[in-house]
Amino acid sequence: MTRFIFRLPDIGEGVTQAEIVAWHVRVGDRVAEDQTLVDVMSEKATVDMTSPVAGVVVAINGEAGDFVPVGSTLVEFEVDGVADSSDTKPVPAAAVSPKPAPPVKAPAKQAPKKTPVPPVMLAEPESAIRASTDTPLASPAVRRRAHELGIALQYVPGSAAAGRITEQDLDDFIARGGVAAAPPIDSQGDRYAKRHGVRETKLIGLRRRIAERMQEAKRNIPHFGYVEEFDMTELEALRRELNEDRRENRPKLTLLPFFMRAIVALVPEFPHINSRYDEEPGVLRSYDAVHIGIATQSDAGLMVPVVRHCESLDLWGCARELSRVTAAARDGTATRDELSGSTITLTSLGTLGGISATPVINAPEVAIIGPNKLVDRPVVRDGQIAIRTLMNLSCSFDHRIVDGHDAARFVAQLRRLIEKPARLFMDRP
Amino acid sequence: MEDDKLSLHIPTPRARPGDPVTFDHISIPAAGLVRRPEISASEEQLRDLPYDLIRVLDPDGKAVGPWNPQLSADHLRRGLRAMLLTRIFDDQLFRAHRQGKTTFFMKSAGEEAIGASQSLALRASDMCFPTYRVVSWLMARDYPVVDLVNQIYSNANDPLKGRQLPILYSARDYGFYSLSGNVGTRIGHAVGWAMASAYKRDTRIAIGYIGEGSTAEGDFHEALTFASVYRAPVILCVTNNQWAISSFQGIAGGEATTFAAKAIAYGLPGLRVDGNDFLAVHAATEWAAQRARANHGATLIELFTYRAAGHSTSDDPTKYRPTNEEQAWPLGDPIERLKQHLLGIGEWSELRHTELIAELTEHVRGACKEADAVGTFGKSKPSAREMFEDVYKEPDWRLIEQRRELGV
Amino acid sequence: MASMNMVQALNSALDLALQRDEDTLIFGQDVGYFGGVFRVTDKLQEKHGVTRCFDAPIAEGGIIATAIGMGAYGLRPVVEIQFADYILPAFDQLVSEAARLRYRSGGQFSAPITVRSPYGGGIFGGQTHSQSPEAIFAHISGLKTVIPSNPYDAKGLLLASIADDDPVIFLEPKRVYNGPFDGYHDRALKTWAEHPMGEVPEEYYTVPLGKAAIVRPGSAMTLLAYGTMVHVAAAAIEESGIDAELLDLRSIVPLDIDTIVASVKRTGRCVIVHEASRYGGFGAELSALVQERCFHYLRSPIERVAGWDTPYPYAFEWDYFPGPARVEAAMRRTLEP
Amino acid sequence: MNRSPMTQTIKTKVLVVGGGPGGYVAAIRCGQLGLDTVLVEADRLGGTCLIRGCIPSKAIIHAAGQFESMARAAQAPRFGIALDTAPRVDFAATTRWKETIVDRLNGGVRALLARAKVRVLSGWGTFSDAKTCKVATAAGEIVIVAEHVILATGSTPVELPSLKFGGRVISSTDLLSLQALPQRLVVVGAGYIGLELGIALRKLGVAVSIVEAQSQILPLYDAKLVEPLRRWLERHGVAVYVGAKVLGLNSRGDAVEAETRQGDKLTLPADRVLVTVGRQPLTSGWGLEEMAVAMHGRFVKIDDRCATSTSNVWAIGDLVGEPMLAHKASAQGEMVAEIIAGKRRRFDVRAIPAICFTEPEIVSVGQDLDAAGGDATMVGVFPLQANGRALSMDAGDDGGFVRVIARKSDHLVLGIQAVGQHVSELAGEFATAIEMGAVLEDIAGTIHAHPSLGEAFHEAVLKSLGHAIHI
Repeated sequence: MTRFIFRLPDIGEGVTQAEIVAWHVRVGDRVAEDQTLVDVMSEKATVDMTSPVAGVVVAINGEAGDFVPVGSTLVEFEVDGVADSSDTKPVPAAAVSPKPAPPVKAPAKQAPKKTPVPPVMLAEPESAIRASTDTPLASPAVRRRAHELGIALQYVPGSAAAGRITEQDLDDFIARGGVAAAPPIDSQGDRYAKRHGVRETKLIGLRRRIAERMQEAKRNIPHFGYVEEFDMTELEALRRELNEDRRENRPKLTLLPFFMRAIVALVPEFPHINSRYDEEPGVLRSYDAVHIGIATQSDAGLMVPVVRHCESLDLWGCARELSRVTAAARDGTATRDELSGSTITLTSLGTLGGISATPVINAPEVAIIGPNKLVDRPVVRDGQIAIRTLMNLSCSFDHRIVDGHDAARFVAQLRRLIEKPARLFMDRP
Repeated sequence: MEDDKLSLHIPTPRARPGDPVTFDHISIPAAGLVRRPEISASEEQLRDLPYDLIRVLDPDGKAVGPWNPQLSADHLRRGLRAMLLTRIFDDQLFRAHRQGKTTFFMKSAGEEAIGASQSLALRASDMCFPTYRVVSWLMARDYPVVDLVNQIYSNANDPLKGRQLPILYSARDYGFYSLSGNVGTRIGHAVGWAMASAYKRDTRIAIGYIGEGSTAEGDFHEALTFASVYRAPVILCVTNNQWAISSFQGIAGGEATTFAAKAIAYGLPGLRVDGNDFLAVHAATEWAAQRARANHGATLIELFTYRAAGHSTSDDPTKYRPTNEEQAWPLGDPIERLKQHLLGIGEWSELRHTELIAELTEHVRGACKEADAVGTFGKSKPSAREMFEDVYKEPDWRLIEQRRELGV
Repeated sequence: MASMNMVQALNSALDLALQRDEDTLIFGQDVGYFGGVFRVTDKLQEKHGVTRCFDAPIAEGGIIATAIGMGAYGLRPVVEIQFADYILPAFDQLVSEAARLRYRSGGQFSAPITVRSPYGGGIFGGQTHSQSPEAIFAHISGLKTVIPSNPYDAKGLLLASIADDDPVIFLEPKRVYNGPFDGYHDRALKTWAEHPMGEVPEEYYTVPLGKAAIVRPGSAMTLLAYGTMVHVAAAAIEESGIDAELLDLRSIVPLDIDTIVASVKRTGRCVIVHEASRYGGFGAELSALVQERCFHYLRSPIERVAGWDTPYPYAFEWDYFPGPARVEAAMRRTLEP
Repeated sequence: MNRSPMTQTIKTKVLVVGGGPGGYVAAIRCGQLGLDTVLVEADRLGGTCLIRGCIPSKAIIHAAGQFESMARAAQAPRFGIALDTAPRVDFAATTRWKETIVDRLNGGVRALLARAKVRVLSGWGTFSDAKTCKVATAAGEIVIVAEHVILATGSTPVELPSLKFGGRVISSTDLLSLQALPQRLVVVGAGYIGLELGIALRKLGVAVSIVEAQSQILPLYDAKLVEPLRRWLERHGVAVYVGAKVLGLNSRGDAVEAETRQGDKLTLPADRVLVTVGRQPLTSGWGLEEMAVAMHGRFVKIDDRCATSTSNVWAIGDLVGEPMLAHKASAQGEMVAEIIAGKRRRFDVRAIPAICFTEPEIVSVGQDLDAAGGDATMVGVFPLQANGRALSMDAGDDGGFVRVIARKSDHLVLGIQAVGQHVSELAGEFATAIEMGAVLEDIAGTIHAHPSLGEAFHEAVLKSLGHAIHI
């Protein structure tokens, strides 16, 4: 005599459970094959369950009105001879709750959680330290361990003869977080020993695009550099004051918004500077709108997000847009058109500043304006020595479009506005 | 109702669960009254037939009237056997679903006479384009029952290699075209097949089936157009079993006219036949077949019957019609009526009937045991490589790559 | 708030839609007295009247054609196609008429219809009860295609679709009608009662079309999924221990491209999961969009996990249905150096 | 594929097909790792190597060597030892002795598999899909359904269309079970198998001649390495015809006809014709075409983990490509077992040693002169005649030597070869040196026992560094 378990079969179309309507057998009854055992009702239909085997009922699961999940035991039989149970789904016998019950909370058996395999070492290989052609030398044991840890030996410096990688080399590599060390100092601590490491880094992605654009600009545009000293004392005072009592939704003012407003003010007088030069057809497009590119350093490299229509933004508007586009550039959410279409570019290294620079024009524009760092220095003002806040402005112009005299006049006008910021807020500066 | 305001008519059946059952709105003429025209009669002369109801067996089971096909007792007994085998098979496999041996099954309870009689009325080489309640066609042609069960279990010996839903058989050598779950889409294939036969100056004809609900599909009307235009040698049958899952035949246009009458619009003869009368169905089919073979083109036959059970294992008819409606169907049970006729002409006996039932029950149970041994659903299935075969004649690189990715 | 499965949530949405707007009506095969083969229109005819929710002939082309006619008149019909596999006879009406009516009539006519249909596999439906035709509709300009993965979204998205003035194909993953399904078919079946998205407000609310949901924030990679695959992907992430971000697209037209691009730019890796067969599936469009907009941020090829390119094979359901194991394998492939 | 209900079906984690050195090692390692494993082998456990290849041929070669030294002692005393009568050989008894060794090892393999709880099925397996294999066993048909399949069906001798096997024309398998020595043997194909067996039979007194299509015997080795062997053949009257194309048997069927490159015809009378022109992977007759596995020419295509194109179907040994060596198959088998058990492994070896048990023996590991002879390398050669141990074994006079090749830039050892009696046992040290990535200074810095043949390797290295002691 063997035991046969009859489970509530999957009666189709994703039905998860059924309610027992009426039993037609009791424990101890001998039933013939195909004899009706029980009526069950799902949301769809009332269905009579018939016995798949001939045998004696030894156990029944659930009374009328109970909800029984699909796959759980319904009836257990003692059958003569071998009969494998009708398990179509090896599902644990679910708890049966008395009537009337909301849909049965089948015990979400916590699947034995696979211990998460230690994520493969995501050592972002900075660079291979040997030519890709010659395979790294290591003993079978070292090679096996490295492979298990997902480390490509190509990036592991070998200290032994012929660059062979020892167990220690591998341990050091892992200890350093899977990053190739600075050129390995010779073991005797001799700082002047010759160093052999060569690191190859393929220019890809954003790095490659920056390289191409810079090369194109340098090759095609005859740069004319012009540096002028600006007295920023008055402007700095105004900036500090505006920042102190600014409304809380307004961003902190830096120098650049003032330059943006100054450029907007001068564009009508110098339209050819706010333009883009299309080389093939030899056409200069001058724009009424002033879209100022802001050179921004992101971890992937230099990006130039654009504040569009600066003519339509007041000082605070320029400041707000400036911080928005530069942040978007840094965290990679800047859209395609937020990164293109500038008519003139502002580039500032902020506090790093330097005393002067030769900025590369953001082709196909024709001018780039580069404020350097502020520094307090003694100067002669009206015959007296005075401590003033001074700043150099390094600009580059495309000499095909902007003559030297033009450039000098533009920078002089710029200086007049920046040194007397009040003029910035008048209609006709 | 404001007189000038419009209103939307939504057809509803005479009786819903809990209502008393009545079919007196259906006019049932006595057997033998409908005339049997010449097979070459032109369609204009036949325009009364679509509204009539051809019946041969009278209430006592006597064969009366001009449509009596004068069939031999052996032929009738083969029909009875096929119908009984179908019903016993249906009940056995319906229970198998309740025991988890398959996920889906459909009975043809009440409609066994249609497939059985038409299968025996036509030739072995004719091709039938069935719906999913015409399995009696195969039973009448002694298709191996074990292969039906293997297909229902989708086990390792499933002739359709586990790819098709249970009961959606295909058996070309038995003149049984491949079934699928879409409804109405294959009646056009029957017309096409018949046109091909005519094109090749062959002698084989086709018979296509469609449920009354599915006559709403565009496919049905397009098929009738082609059958009429090209005088295709095809018999188009509407099995009007009153129900399309929970929608009664009124939702398919049955309130306004009969389904046979649709033939008139296409210049085709339309016969309306008592679908539970083995002899009437046989006679009408013979008439249509002779007409087709004589190049007089297609005939539309409405087989007026009743779907005695639910739509499928996932349907409970008591949710949308009175529980005892099937008992009240005025045209009775096809098996009982043929049995009574055979008893009447002394060619049958109650003892032989019970013996036949026992023999067929054992035959079906044996086939199920044999299929159980190979394996029921989920316990045995063909190799998963079958999933990637017969998508095209030769598998392309996508299928090869994906079969390799799955690793079978 | 009430605990509802997806069928109840959809029923609640339809009930509210009928209640709020007399120009809304429902028809389709078996949806009237019987309440629909999946019970979605249960008791609506009884509550709102026979002309507000009634049965239709088995003529999918006719159902959509008459719905368009009603829409042109000014009604807002919500029709049901009993299984997405049976929508194809209505394809001409949906593409040549519903999708193009506003465009070709200079805005004079429009078809604000909603076409609801249970779709997807996992229930041994075989070739004609398991298919996922969303890619075909995504390709048609003029149609919107919306796919909820849980009861809360199902109600909100359906009400938004009904309110939307354009024709919307609303595909309901029938495998998760009664409970979330994560692909582990041999484990005990779960119900929505124990799932946060099974808590559904009883009052009217909408979930906007074209807005993806971040089901699980993460950094290592981005998984894009919709319908049942949201739960399969979630299980794969849980199983793999990889800190992946999972987006439930919720609608594929209109598509929330901004959320997708921002996520992939941050994680640098992308795995797309859908039930439909792979070749020309909607995953191909997603892959093209991500490649075009995030190429410089991608650190490995985009992976697609989908059904095999075969008709839906009945008995091989679990060999065909993309489960957590195949999703995890694809996730691992994107991590290989 | 209709299955009669009586067929028994077994579900297993791993199914290994082929019980040769690749298959049985994989199965044992799977067992050790706790994987439920079934091994199917139609013939005897041990495969070609153990039953009809490496082992039996080494036994016959050993016996031949004994016979030859006794025969020479009977001719003239050697180291004071003389024999009155010449030795006689009953080759049937020799092959019976060889069989005892084969049976012992075959029993050993069976015991190892049992200890590793591997279920061994003897019978021919045929696949109906990538994971289902029907095995025709004595007890009836058994169907195995596996999660992982390891294919290790090995290889079979290549048959020349012009010299079909049968009757007089024999393969290496047939030769090893001959009941009597032939008078005259013609060997077609001067690869290592043809030469090993040809030389053994020559030592046993058989008249041997060799026909080779290429221009040199042992074409895979550089000429200097083969020179001592060539001289032995010459001295022992073995006729060697290189660059000669075999046409077939003559009309009477008792001689081999061939044609030299210059066009003149050869007729070589032969009681037996040993055809050893190479081996081919066994890829037909067991349902490989039902498994959707991608091929690479005549071999099964694999990646560096021995994974085929079909998920969880692995292939190892002769089936997957050259070199067709038992120890390569075993290494692959062990690795695949560990991968299936979840470890990260790949077949990343620098050196697979190869040994010819010819007279004298040849060992080669890594690159030889053909591969690495250029000016970027440095070479050191030490003749065995200057090695005490060799002389003490009367093994110094056949022109044998040990040679090391290293990279000039960093002295990395690229290749090591040796030719001479008993050098085969040096294969281990040579392989270790190359696998560990040794440089010349590593070998130079290792004390080699005296007296031993290994010292010759040490001295060869010193020679390459320019300061050998003993030459």
